[in-house]
Amino acid sequence: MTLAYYPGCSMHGTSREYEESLLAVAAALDVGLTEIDDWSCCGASSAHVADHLLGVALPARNLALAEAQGADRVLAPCAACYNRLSGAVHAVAEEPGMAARVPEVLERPFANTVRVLSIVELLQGLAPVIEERVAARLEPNPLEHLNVAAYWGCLLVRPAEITGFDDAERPTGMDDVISACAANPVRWNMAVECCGGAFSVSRTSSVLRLSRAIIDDARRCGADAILAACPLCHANLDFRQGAMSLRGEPPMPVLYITQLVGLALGLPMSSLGFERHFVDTQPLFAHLAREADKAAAAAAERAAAKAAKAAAKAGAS
Amino acid sequence: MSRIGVFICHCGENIARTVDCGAVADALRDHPGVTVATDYKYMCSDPGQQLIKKAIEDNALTGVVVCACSPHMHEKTFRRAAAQAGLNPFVVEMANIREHCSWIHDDREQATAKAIDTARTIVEKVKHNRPLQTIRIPVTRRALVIGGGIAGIQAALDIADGGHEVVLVEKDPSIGGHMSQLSETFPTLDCSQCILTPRMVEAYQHPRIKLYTWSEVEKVDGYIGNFSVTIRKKARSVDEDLCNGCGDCQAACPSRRIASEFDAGLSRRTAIYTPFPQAVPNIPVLDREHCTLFKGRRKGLAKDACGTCKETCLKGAIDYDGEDTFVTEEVGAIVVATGFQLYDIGREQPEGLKGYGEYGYGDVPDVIDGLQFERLASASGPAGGKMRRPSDGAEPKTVVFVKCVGSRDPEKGMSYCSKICCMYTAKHTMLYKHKVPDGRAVVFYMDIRAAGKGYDEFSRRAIEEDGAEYIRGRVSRIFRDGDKVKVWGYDTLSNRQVVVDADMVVLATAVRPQPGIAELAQKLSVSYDQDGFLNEAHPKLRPVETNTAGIYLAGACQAPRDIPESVAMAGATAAKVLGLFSADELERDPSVALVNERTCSGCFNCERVCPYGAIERRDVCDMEGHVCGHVAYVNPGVCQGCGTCVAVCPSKSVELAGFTDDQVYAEINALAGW
Amino acid sequence: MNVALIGDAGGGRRSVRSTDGATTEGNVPRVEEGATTLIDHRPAMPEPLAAYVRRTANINVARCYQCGKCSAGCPMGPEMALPPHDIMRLTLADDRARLFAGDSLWLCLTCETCSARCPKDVDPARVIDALRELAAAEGAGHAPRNVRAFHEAFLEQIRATGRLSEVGLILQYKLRSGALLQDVAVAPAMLRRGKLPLRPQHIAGAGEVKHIMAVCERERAHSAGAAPTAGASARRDER
Amino acid sequence: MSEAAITDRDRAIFEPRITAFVCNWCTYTGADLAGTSRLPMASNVRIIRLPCTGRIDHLFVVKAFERGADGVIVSGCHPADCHYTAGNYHARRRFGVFRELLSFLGVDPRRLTFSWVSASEGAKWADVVNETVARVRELGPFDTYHRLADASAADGDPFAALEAAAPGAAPQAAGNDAALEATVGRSAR
Repeated sequence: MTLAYYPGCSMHGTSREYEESLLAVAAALDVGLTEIDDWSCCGASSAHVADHLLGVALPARNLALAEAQGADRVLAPCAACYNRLSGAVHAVAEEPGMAARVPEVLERPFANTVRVLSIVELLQGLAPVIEERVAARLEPNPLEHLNVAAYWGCLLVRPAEITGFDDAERPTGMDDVISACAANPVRWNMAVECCGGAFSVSRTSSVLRLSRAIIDDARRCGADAILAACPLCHANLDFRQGAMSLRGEPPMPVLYITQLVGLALGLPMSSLGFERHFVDTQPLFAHLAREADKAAAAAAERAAAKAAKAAAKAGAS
Repeated sequence: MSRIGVFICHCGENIARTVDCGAVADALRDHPGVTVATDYKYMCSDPGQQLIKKAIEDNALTGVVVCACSPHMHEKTFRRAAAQAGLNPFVVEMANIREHCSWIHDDREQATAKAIDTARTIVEKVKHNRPLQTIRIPVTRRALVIGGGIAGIQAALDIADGGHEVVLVEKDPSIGGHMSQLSETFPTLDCSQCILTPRMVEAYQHPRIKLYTWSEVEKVDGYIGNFSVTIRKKARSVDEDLCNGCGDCQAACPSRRIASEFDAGLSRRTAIYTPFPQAVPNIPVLDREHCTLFKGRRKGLAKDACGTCKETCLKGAIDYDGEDTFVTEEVGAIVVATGFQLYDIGREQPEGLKGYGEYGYGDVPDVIDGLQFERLASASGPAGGKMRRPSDGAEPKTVVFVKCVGSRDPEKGMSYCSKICCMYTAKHTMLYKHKVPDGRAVVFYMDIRAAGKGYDEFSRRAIEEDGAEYIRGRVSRIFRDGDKVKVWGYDTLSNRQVVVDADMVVLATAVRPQPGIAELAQKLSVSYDQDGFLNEAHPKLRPVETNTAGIYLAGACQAPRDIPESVAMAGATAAKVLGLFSADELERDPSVALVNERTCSGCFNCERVCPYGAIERRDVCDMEGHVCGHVAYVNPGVCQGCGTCVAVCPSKSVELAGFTDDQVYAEINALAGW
Repeated sequence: MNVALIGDAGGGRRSVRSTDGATTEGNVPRVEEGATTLIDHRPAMPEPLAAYVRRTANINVARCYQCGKCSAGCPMGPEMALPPHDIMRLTLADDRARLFAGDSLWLCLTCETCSARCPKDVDPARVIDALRELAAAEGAGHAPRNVRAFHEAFLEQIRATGRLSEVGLILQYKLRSGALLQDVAVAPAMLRRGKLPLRPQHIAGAGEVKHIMAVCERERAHSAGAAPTAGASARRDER
Repeated sequence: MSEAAITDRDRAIFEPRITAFVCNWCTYTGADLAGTSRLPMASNVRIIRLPCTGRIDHLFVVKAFERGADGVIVSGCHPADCHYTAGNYHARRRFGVFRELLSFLGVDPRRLTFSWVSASEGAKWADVVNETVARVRELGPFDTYHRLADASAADGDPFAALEAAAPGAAPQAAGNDAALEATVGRSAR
């Protein structure tokens, strides 16, 4: 499978590890990604505020490019970009005049034929493959002891007529991926609540309030880590976490969905970019290792006991 | 040769002012086939009618045309008059020269000319009128009532007390319906079962009521006065005659973990069960879906996996091999009282409804709906009437009630108002506060709709006396938060977000028609709206009748209804039925369609377009009496006389009495050269 | 009176023909190439907000029955003087003064929670977007300096390079907002983690993007944030 | 005289004759209401009452034209308001098709008005009447069939007569076949 790939601006900046892990995972799963040549910013959090037409035109340019470069599907791993791109697809398809107006503005032909894929759709589709690979791995999978809270945020599920690949209130796609990785999806409450998104810089106080609530709920529901599929959310939950007064609570690691899959597939840690996180992920992995060892020991004990019993039986007879 | 009398009315000045009635009379007098033509000041007055009668007798008239007001005004009057003079009323027609002429034109010349034309057309029509006889249909004076809730019981009792037999069909093991589940009722807070149970027993013991429980209507044939109804008696596995309702079988039944329908899933029941102690009849039903024995049989086990109930039953009333049986009942009228269900807003939505993921119903055990609360509050309920929440049986100290869940919500639910929720929520807060005086009852509402006798006072009492906290605003999210249930709401009156840490949440979910209502409606050929509620014949003037003559509606199958309304409707249907049964024959207007079987080609276009299903297929036999084809036959009892079948008949084999092609063409031709 | 203003490329004075046939003279901003295709819908009298929203976003605000479900779930609700349902109400009441006075409009995150749960499909998020466009176009909006600064900086970045350089964004933002010291501590940390590529990426299409933004801007400026194309969603046919 | 050739003078003296087929429950009652409300209207319309528009056969309309009506009104209950629940739907469907047929028959479809008038719409009935009368007055008298009859009586060429009179007349065709073709061709358009 080969997809056109729209990185979006933050993939080359604040969320490098997202792209690194994505490329690693894609390679491992034989998904070809061809970066759209000369792609430009989708206008994410600002364009639509200023001007609806601009909010459609900026992402549309990239769709037009993809079209011209012969793509039928484009992967937008950044949730904001995904939302903007498929928003443009929807607007051009549904809104009177748009189909005609947009090519005029772009001064490019645009037939609106490209389908926009979110990272969750992609990985959910690949879940069976992932599951297979994970099962095939010999060494005990430490992820079996990992409880993950799948955090969707806004942009992957709303508005439903634009996203709509999953239930808007209780989406399940990410949980499928988590299970495929042999980790345990946590049932919690903040999966589709907003983290403060675009106010990260301009109104940090709000972001701290909102993201804090998300992290607290994840912890209360027994999550070891939060799973994100959006650079913006990740920044707010990971990078801003330091600024939250967590009352001595241990910090909550925030993983990209691709990083989790990478771990499950046993890809080299170095290729997944955990070192770029602000919340240190080492304690988590240490914890998982310990759990794995414990489990292994217990298993060994059971085996031994069994053997002993068998032996005794043999002796008796 | 027809001898027609034409009578022109001045209607005082109303017609004469603009129409020269004399001129009309003169013009018509010379018209072929007209024997007498005369004008008079008030034709509808007694002397006027006398004048017509006399003319009929003196001139042996074969037809009468009264040029006056609209037929909707006085057609009956003049037809009656003619009948008194021994003339068949259906050869009397009216030419409307008032509403359609004198009142809308001021040019005397034109108006008069038009009046003459109009009179002539009607005269030409009347030449082709045939004497008709009023249709008389025999009436089977027995009624069928579908649904054994309070509406059905009331209707059955009223009809039976009126002296006629009633067949009462209930799909559940017992009659009583939703009312039997309720704790107390608004606005009086009297115990629901205390007022219902006697009625149930009365219906059961009534000599003229034949009760079929655990039964459903399979098929309905016939028409008003002459319905033939097939009833499916679902296999009960318990012999109703032998069983004495001792309950040993239930006590013995090993599979005891089945969610109780009666307790809305809050308690467990056995596989063989009577839904509740006061059930009528007090005869258990074996739920074959959950019964170990039948599970085994479905799996194809060689020997039965269980049989405890049969072993315990001293009367030997248990029968594992009984199948569904069918009985046919002949009735003259049908009352539909199938009632309602609550909108199950869980995540799984069969009919393409969206449900409410944000409210956690189905996932959070302490988020329940109105009927579940009724069971919690009921003395006969799973907690014996003590306030205990489902999850851990603790007494909830803060209960949140959310109104309009699924109602007034075109996006995710129903666009209509479910009507009863405002009142029962007020009732719930009272019941709760009476049981837990130190508890908080918080209500999120959009409007308080308490129109009804003593209703507003009641809901105000909940707030003013019992201290229910009403907050105006919808709820955005409900989710589990430790052992609490978090409720995110908004108070639009004090403009602040309100977050409540509740112990229990009660959702006032929308009232919907019973599942399977559409199938039933099709069997009855009764129409229903986009929400599935059955349609009344006229929203104001015929609220309990349907477009199918002889079928009536009572209670919540027609729209969300509370108990008083349901009972009132039931009474109304009973009145209609008793009216229909007041004579053993039913008189109908004879202007119905009639098929000429000689020319009918059997294409059955008529059958396709007939809105009343009045067209039947009749066999045509050859000399040897073998069926060699089919022709259409119009059932005069069902036909309402719209004439659609006439217009679509390719071989012109259907005629509509009173509006035959001959008559209409005669009218058209009469207009030639005016 | 809904006035249609047919522009010639020259701009300056031109005749304004109203739908009721009356003709007046009016001064309108100079328009550059391509403007002849534009038709100005700016009313002579300020158009009622509800009508504006209906025209540009095809949303009938009168559908709102003030249930407050939007405000109940709004993440920014606690910080807004006017939570979503009030914004719907004031739009219907055409109360520009109160609507544009505070910063509530600008506190909307467009997280769409309100729209997703609105029982009447009024789509508050979209209404707020439309109102922000209008406010910006009329210079009526009092966006808090920070928020405005962020959006401006963001668009500035795209205009400059066609892509968003986050470093550039932060610098731009600091200059505009004056929040010079905000987050200074984190920059080194960011750099250490290789999260701040200092050299902005330059793309061939930069000019093209700049042009797109110019066209849209002109269209908005020229039609009071009410370009006919602006967001009539066919899905939301009036029910 | 082809319709194109109607002079203003003709229109001045011409009083259209309109036959109206109406249903008993909505339009007839609506017309009654127009009367009780004393709404003045053109006196050119003669009403034929039927139980339901569903009862109205196309041939009634054709017959009316044949017998010298210059225009025809067919009016019944609004969709969904039919006293007989569905009759008017069947009527609507049938008359949709029938319009096509009309022009084939050499009748300008504008001579046929199909409308919904409810029992409460007296004023609307008055409008329907006045509008139809005005429209037909514009179109002039409908005498195609008469001349058709005359022509055939005079053993002339009926189709040519039809041709000459029919709306949007195609170039005068000689011979039956050509004319027939022209007629059929027009109906196909």
